[in-house]
Amino acid sequence: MNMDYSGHYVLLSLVMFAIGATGFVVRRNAIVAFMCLELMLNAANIAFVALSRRVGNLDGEIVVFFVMVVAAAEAAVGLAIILAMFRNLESTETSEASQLRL
Amino acid sequence: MSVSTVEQESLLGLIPLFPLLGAVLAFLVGLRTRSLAGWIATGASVCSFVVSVLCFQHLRDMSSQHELHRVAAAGAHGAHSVVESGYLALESSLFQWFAAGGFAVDFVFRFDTLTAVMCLVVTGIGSLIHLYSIGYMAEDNSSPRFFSYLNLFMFSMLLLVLGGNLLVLFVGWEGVGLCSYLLIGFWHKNIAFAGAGRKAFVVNRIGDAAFLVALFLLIQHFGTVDFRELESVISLMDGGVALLTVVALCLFIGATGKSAQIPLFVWLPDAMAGPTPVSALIHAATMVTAGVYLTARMHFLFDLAPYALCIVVCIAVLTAFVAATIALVQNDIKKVLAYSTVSQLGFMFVAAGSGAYWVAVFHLVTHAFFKACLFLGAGSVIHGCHHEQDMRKMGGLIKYMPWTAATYAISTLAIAGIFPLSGYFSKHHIIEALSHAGANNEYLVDYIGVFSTMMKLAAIMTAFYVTRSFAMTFLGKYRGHAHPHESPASMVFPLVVLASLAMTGGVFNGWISLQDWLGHTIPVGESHGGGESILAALSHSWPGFLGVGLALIFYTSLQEAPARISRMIPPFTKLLEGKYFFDEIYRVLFVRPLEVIARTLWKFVDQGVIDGSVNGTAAVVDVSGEVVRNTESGQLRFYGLLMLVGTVFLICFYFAL
Amino acid sequence: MSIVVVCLGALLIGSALGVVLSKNPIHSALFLVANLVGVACVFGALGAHFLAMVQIIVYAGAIMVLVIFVLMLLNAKSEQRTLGTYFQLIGAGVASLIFIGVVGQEVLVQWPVQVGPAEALVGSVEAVGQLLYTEYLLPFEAAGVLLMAALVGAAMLAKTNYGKGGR
Amino acid sequence: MNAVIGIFIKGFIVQQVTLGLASFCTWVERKGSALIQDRVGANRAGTNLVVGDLLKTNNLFLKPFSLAIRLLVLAPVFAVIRFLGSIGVINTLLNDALKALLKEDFVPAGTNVFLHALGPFMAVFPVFLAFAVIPLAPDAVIFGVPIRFQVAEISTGVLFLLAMGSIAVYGVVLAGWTGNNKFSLMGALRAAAQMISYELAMGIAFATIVLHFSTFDLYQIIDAQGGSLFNWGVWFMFPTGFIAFIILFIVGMAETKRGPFDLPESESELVAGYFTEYSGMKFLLFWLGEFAEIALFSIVLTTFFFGGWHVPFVTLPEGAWWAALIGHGVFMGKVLFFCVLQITIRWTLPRFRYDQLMNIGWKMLLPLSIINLLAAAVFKLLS
Repeated sequence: MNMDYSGHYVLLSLVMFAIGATGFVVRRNAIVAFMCLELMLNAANIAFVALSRRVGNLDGEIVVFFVMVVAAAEAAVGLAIILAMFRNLESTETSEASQLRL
Repeated sequence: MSVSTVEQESLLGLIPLFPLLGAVLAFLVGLRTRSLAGWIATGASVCSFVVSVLCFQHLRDMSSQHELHRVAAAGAHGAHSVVESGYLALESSLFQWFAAGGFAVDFVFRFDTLTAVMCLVVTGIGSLIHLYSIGYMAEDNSSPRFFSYLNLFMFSMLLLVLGGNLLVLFVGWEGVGLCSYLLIGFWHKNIAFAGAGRKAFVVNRIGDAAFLVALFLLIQHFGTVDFRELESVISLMDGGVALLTVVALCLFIGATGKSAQIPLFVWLPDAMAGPTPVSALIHAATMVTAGVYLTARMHFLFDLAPYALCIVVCIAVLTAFVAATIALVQNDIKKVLAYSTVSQLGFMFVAAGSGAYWVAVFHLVTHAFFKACLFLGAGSVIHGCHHEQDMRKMGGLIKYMPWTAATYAISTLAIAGIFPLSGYFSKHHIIEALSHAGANNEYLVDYIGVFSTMMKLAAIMTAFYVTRSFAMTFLGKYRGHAHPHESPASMVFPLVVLASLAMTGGVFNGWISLQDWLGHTIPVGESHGGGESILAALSHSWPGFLGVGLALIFYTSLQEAPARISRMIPPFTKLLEGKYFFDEIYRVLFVRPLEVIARTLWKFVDQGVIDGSVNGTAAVVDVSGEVVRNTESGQLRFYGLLMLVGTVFLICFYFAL
Repeated sequence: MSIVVVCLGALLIGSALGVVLSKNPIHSALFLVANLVGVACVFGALGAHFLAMVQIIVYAGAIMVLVIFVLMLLNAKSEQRTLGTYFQLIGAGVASLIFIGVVGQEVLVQWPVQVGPAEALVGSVEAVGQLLYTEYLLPFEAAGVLLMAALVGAAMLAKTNYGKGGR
Repeated sequence: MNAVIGIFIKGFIVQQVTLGLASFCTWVERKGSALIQDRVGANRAGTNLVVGDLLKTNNLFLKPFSLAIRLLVLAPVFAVIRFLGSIGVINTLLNDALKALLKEDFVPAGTNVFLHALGPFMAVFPVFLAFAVIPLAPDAVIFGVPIRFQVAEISTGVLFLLAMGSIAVYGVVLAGWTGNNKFSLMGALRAAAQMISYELAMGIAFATIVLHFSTFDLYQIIDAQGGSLFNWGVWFMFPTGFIAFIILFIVGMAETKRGPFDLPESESELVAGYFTEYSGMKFLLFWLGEFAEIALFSIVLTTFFFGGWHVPFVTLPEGAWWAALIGHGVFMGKVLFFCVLQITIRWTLPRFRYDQLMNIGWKMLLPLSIINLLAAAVFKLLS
């Protein structure tokens, strides 16, 4: 019960990160890309917490906390941008928004 | 025992400031009311003159104090002990101009006795010529521009003479060059006139280049450009004559450019394209004497380079002689005066080269009076004859413009060197100085005889051609078709003033001793002025009488004689009329090759190599941009892929290490 | 390996794949919610209870609700072709596999030695709060400013007449 | 292993309590609304047989029973049934459930069946899960075993409540989206916006309470309120505790999407809002979830502000089983009071407009709760 599984969790986070990254590259929908981004962030968070366990201090958890803050800010702004993009382009496909303007 | 006294005087800055303000104001106000421009410019000039006089008075006071001191000292040391006159100056250091390492240059004005003379001449004659110009330029639509340039010239010239170091002087030097260019080409719509301006500028640049070389050499070897410091450093120097000679020669080349000596004199006759007041102010009275001033200013350097002095004298004598011969056959009234100026500048350099710098300055002053008067007189004639400059279409004008004729006659006598008039004193001193020159210059000893003869011939020719021009213009019958008239009072007044100055300029050698005055600044040797009897003086002015007499005979009674004489010696005539073919020789020797070189550089180096490399760079950037821009597709997913691949690559790289 | 690790691993990887592979964005979002809850469970299993709660409140409760809200608002349709070009798929896949391989191997080989006692570390609210308000006070405040900026920015962006002079 | 079994037992008990509370709320909803609206309300289910009928009848079903049995056994039973039926209990507990179970489970065309079923599940699941951290009675020792009447003894109970509250949105959202219907979607959008908006004030009110008690543990929070009436949370650092109570009370009604805040299911605009396309048992689950939520909020209010199981001025002996029973009774009594209060308000007040709803959430409750938190912090600092 008290086994240390942090190594496994780090490997898990690696796989999750890879899936998220691939998804970001592959998917066309901006919102899905955004969600893949969240996947990557969470993978990183898992690694942080696991390593924090392993190393034996709380700094990793603090970083996770800040990552969440940033993710929240990113969600607010990102979704607003996607909304604006949809209003102007009638689409949420990233390939449509290739002009750096709306 | 030398006592140098330098006082601070804040008024100095005002002297060049007034013309600068005047230049700006004249132009701006002139845009609105054209007629005001001249008066503003004249006012600025007069203000400058007044301030100069105030400073001069200050210096006078210092001088008399000094004199008392000197007399007391002399008394203390016994009656015959020679006490050198100490250096006197007013100084005003405006700001530190720049400092690079240990080399710092202040923007400093210094008003010593030499500068005082130059200042008074520049501002005084400048003011008169400004006044004259109001009348002369009344009909010209762009007269505000003219007056603006004229005031700018005054500013530059004052900078030149007031500058306490070579760099400030150089700024003024270039400034007057620029103004000269602007004013020669004042009627720039005439291509020939604009070309004359360009020629003056380019020829001057050759001299300026040499000047710059001298400047750099001085900075490199002495680390200063201040005249006082240079003087003290150089006077303490052992040996180094070669260096000093090189520097002196470079400075002299600069001076030949500015002061129109052989070989760089060719621009001055062409410079007559400018308005006549410009010729009077710039190309007779002031700017062209800058070279003489520079030589006098750097006397401590020339004194230590006798070989350079020898060359100066050679060139000067040659110039004086050659220019005088050319002037004999010129028919354009201004060209006569232009060559006369070149010749007279040669006279000045002869004096300077002989070590008699004060004589050079003396002749500079008297020449400024009578040559300005002559030019203005010529201008008056041209003005009265509706812009006719050919003397063959004049004659008998004494009836129409008596004032002009009278002042022209006085100046003619003055330049001819007839005794009571100013020209005699300076010219006599020059010839005398030349004869004594061999005493302290070993290189000159052998040539003194030849040079003296040539100078006397030149003096005779001077009297001859000036009188010729007077006779052709004012005597005989009127040969033109215009309706000549006397000029307005604003033009006549300066003529009268200048004529009287030309008449009485000799007093500077009398009760006001220019020699003693300048002695505070430059070595003058033993003072022996005023020792001549009137008869001796009259006999010493024989070249003048001879030249005047011959000319009067040839051009009033024996009118066919000149033509006949010239037909008798056709090659000589041709040579003179072709002005020794200087321009043609230069064209073949310098201008053509330079044009070829320039064309080659333009076609092959500039267009081929430089433009090619620039365009090639652009083309490379263009092509690579075209290739790389494909990655900038705006596709988020592609960017993401690049980031991912890059990150993975970095990680692999990191772990592989 | 404990059952918990296996279950959580399966949940996380499965739901992550679900996010990427679902044709319908809403399904992706729901898979992501499952994934985030799974992450919260991982946090809990690792003893970071506070983070687990915050994870659910912030991610599942706020961010993902927003995402789904937006998805419903935009009425996003299923994609015709989910997986982009083969070039990107292959590139990303290969890069990801290399990433997993290289880093995973490093993790297994050079697993860091335990420095402190893991048992002493309880991710209690007090401990985290203590750190946040002392050592990490400045970043904490900065995070507040960041959130404020995001709030204003999002409000600005979401205004209907954005870019037309505003109201 | 014992621990796991214990948890299962505890979970089962809590489940029953939850369902009981939800059923009670349902009954109050039906009968109370009738009372308020001056109707009779549900009274048909049950029996109309009186004692005389029992004696007379030759009913097929009654035939086997002798008269004595009829008099001694059936009559009281029927009397009870008759009474319960007349007050609507049978109707609520039996008939409705039976009807829902037997009704056709309708799934709209073109939707994901799994997600459609997941909606009601997600509506109920977080609420039921939240009960896991509620301590329902004081600790007691039964058969020598110390027992805490709390399924999950975690130290971050308050946060857990908050987390479950935030997850509860998904049920609504899924339901609205899988309804494949404009009205459902509108209802879901409204619900999501409303719940997110009010969650902010709720979180900050929670923070105020945590500030008061300096713990996230719900048991300790209740424990701290024993003894005097003035130890109750409402009085803590007056008036911050009271203001927090008011805020939480309003937020509770908004979060349950009831009362004057029932915009997401407003029948006059959106048919039935997000659960328009549900019927049968799935519909009942929404119904159940809603009432469980009411109960949960009542519990939260009681726990935070009204001393939980504490009777004012009476100190129950620690560890006695009967004390736990009494405590639980007191707790439930308080909870029922708030349930009835909420339902009364729901049937009394008219519905807000949507902008009013948003204004209350963002412009009143949120600033008020923030100021309240600040004030509480200042008080805490000063004391």
